Amino acid sequence: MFDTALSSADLIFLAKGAGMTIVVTAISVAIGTVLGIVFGVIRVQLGTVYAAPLTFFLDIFRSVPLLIQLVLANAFMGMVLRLQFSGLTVACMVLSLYTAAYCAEIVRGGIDAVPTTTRRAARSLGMTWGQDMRHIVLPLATRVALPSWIGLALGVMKDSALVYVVQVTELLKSTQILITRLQEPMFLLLICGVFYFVISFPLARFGGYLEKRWSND
Amino acid sequence: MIEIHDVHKSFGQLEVLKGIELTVDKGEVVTIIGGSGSGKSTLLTCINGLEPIASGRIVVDGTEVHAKSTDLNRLRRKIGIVFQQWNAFPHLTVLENVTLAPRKVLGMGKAEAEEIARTQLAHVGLGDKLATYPARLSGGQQQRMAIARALAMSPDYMLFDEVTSALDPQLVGEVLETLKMLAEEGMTMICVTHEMAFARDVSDRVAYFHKGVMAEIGVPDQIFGDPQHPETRKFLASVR
Amino acid sequence: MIEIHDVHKSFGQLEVLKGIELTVDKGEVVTIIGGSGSGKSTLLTCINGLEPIASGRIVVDGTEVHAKSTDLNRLRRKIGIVFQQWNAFPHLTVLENVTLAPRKVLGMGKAEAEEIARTQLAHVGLGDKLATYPARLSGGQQQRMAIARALAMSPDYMLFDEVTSALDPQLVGEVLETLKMLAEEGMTMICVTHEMAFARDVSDRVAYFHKGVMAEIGVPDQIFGDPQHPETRKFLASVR
Amino acid sequence: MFGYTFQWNQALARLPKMLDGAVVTMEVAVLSMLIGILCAILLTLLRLSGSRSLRAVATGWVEVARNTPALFQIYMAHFGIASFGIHLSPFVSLLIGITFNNAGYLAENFRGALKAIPDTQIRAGRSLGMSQTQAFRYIIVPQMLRISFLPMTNQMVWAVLMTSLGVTVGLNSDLYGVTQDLNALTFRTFELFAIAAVIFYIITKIITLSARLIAARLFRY
Amino acid sequence: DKLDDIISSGTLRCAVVLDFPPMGMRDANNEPIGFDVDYCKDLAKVLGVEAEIVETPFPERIPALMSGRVDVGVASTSDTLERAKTVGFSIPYFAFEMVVTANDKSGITSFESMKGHTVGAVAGTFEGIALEKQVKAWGEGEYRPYQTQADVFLALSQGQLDATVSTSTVAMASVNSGKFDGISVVGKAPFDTDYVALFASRNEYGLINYLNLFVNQQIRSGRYAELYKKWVGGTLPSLTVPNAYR
Ligand SMILES: Nc1ncnc2c1ncn2[C@@H]1O[C@H](COP(=O)(O)OP(=O)(O)OP(=O)(O)O)[C@@H](O)[C@H]1O
Ligand SMILES: Nc1ncnc2c1ncn2[C@@H]1O[C@H](COP(=O)(O)OP(=O)(O)OP(=O)(O)O)[C@@H](O)[C@H]1O
Ligand SMILES: [Mg+2]
Ligand SMILES: [Mg+2]
Repeated sequence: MFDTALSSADLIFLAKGAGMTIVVTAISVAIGTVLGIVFGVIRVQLGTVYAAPLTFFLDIFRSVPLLIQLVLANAFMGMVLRLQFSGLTVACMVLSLYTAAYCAEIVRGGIDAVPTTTRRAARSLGMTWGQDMRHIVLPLATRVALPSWIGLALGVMKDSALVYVVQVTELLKSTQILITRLQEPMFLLLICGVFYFVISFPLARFGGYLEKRWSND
Repeated sequence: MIEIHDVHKSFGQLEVLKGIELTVDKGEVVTIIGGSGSGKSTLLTCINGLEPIASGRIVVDGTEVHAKSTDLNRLRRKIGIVFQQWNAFPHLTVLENVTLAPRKVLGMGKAEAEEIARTQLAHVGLGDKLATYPARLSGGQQQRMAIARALAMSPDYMLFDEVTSALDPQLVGEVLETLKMLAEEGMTMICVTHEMAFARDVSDRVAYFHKGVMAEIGVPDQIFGDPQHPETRKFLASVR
Repeated sequence: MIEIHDVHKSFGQLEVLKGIELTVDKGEVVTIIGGSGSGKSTLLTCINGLEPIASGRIVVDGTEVHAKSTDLNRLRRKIGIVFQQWNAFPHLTVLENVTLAPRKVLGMGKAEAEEIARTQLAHVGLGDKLATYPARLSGGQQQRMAIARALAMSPDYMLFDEVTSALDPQLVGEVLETLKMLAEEGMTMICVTHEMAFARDVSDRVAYFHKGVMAEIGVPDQIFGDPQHPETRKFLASVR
Repeated sequence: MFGYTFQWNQALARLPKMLDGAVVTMEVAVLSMLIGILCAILLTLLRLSGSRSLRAVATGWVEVARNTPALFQIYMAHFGIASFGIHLSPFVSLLIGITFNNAGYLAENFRGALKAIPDTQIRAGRSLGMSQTQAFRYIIVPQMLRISFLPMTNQMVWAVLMTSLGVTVGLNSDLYGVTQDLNALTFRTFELFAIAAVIFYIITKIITLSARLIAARLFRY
Repeated sequence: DKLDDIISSGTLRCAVVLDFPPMGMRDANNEPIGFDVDYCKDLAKVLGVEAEIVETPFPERIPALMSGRVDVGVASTSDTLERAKTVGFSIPYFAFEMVVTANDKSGITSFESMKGHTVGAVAGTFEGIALEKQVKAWGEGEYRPYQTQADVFLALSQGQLDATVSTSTVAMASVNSGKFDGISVVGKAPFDTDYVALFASRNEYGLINYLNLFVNQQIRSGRYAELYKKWVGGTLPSLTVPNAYR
């Protein structure tokens, strides 16, 4: 059906782009998750009122288009602060905070989902706050949060398509470069879409499976 | 010995405990009865320091529970508590539920903790459910597990808060049997309950709570046979 | 009149009803007692056609429930049913809960439906809760609302499935009072219950179910005073 | 302190144009939500339907919407559809792309909401003599709407944010497009995009706050 | 200053647009090539440093400089006064003529006959801005800006656009590539000649002076003509403006 000029070198080029997508996603999700857990626990511990500044800060990342966040962060770092960060650094910084903002929300929901009666039971056995967190709250919260967290990781991977604006050549940008040269947009875009689908779908299914499994007990 | 002196406690505007006085001696079983919202559960959670109090003192074996200097985690080891809601740790097996606190709080080894857990679980009739997850247990079994979990810390006192009221009628009996057994073994206990027959059979003394006040306290025969306070009479008439 | 002839019913491999025979006359109150899983709930849901049956016939006022030609929606209007689980519609106020079916199913006008709903709600003692949402009601109130909801369709028959067993002990009384009142007013009723005192007081006949079979049926004095079947005797001993 | 001189008045002078862009952004977001909800209800019904092929179509839609970047979907809605000879304006392409995405996510939410409603509710309705349709319409749907109201609000916020991708299909009348055009003229990147960010933030806040008000009015139980 | 920094760092980082054939594009190995790429390499050579090509889309050229990610822009950038408020331009190093490319089915035969049609160009470029103004002046038809030159020609060949205005170089390169069916160059666009310049930070006078001299030397040495022949072909455009100094 497709008569294509796509060469094996081009496929490698695309694979490199895909690699960049995965690298950006992995770094951002890793840092973002750690930050998200910290922010989430802080928010629960501080309570609504004292955590308000943190809530506001994180809310910004969920209320402004990622494209604008990237452009702004890039302009701010470079033009205003005159810091010479690579595009990859800026992309990872923005995406990490973006991830953290959503992750904090997920963590908070997970912790809230642990019944206070269960936590009271732990404390009344003489466990400290830390032991309660470590042995009761985190294992239980993880069950609630993991499916959403997988959803978040997938979301970040898809949203990483936007980091082209800070000169990071990820999968979609690599595709566009090839489109410019080969002028076969539909074919190349389909390959690109299939690739995204192939990474997302099994993970999404896994998340669904966990949700189903854990909702039973 | 648990000594409660003039304890007051409020949630916001609502005064829930209005000067409670009660002393429970070693080996004594005190049952608390009373209407919904009268402050029974609140008193129990104050005794092991899960809730702060507004004024008054609660002293357990000479340690003042609400003093700043008190190490609550240490104190709670000797006060077991079982709540109305079954709060098994759902991600752990029955055996793990019971061994968790001995291992993490008392720093026991795995083998030793399991030894104790097995004994306690056998004691409450769950010797064959060690590897089961709580979701697979009936409500009564979950409650008995919670009792074993508290007992595994070798507490000196046990507090029970309506442990049977969330159970199907068929399951109530088995849990009450377990409590009775404990009482006979000489455990010091405070039980909040709606089961009058149980209160009458097992208690050394029965206290009637009404709107945050301990309206009346006495031996079961007196409370059930000859209640002094008009509210006690009303209450007993209503539950019979 | 409800006639049940040789009804069999299975869930997969499990035969739950094994040839039930029962006729309930106009104005009669029949109570069904029996162990868990004996098929009591299943029988009720078969009577109003919520569950299909494998063989046998159920005939209500001459209409065969499980015949292809039967308009079940129409038939169900005359058979009210109240379940163990409170299934109030949480998004509607008490009044709206009760008026919904009369308006949508019977096509009644709003004013007329509310008139009826008010009467029925007052009847079950909820006259002052019309604008309340179910989440604000106690379990007993929710159950009474469910009864009013069923009564608002002016059914000829009422089926009650352990309507008190999910309630706190304090709330049981008010719901049983409501049922008693209905029985005295001459409603034809089949009640599945665990409340033996209620069964004895209210029923014209009491049926004992055991493992899908109606082991025994008779007037309350006979069933409670002189049970014939050994299983009935065992069961009654266990619940007392 | 900074090696950069801010020229806010230059950028602020363009605020009216950007606000015009914000109106277009809102138009796209609102339309894509309304149509998206209708599509999502349809998808939910299709996924419950008896026909295997209808279920497959609906599932395919949902999975593609949820497993590929929104940018990709919008690009497809313009250049992809065009390769079948159907020419859509950038506005319509963006609208279709976002609607497709909204419908996929919402359909998944609706399914979850349906599962969360106990089937005793249907039983209760049926035993009062309601037909299947009546029970669904009067008992299930209202409860479903409540459960999925918060996810719908979130989706609306995302729809607003997604309009920024319209530039890839040649739209320049929306907020992001206007900002980008102004940037190409003046290169006051930081100032212009900071203002755009604030406008987006305000829009999303208005949405979440009004959703909360609506919810308080609608769902009093 | 910057000039010293570049020399001592050993690398010259140039912003180049790589979807703009034949000024910037990629070869079969996806390596950057084109007029601008060679121009950057020449500049690096005279500075005695290595050239590093940083790909920047059209709208990101100047931000890349501002954020310090590149040293100079060799990116076919029109030297508008608006932009000169932000960056410093050299003297022009290239000049574009604008042509109209139309879809054959549209019936467009000249710039004037674009009136009332759907037309488009690359967002934020000289010709894009001018075309948008023209459409507004005509009062009918529609203007659509796309993000890349590739998207414009794709939309044009799909028939989503009836015509576009672009630099003659990219139009010829695209039409001749044979990848797009049914489009042809139909005539000149009556826009001013688009002079493009190198750019650097506005206050780096030393560097800008150097760039001016470099552009001048490229012409004198014949290298400009050589590169023009290699990448574009045809008559060499004049880089001076009649009756004016610069
Ligand atoms: N965490 C809390 N915040 C606010 N009010 C509370 C809290 N816990 C309990 N209360 C209120 O304090 C009062 C006493 O509650 P408590 O649970 O001690 O009653 P109780 O005697 O145990 O009743 P029941 O028999 O229903 O369990 C009630 O009015 C209750 O609403
Ligand atoms: N929908 C169903 N699918 C499969 N099995 C069912 C279903 N409903 C009931 N059963 C089984 O049928 C048997 C009879 O159930 P039923 O609910 O009629 O008992 P019951 O007498 O009402 O008991 P209980 O007193 O516990 O309510 C039980 O073994 C139950 O597990
Ligand atoms: Mg209590
Ligand atoms: Mg039943």
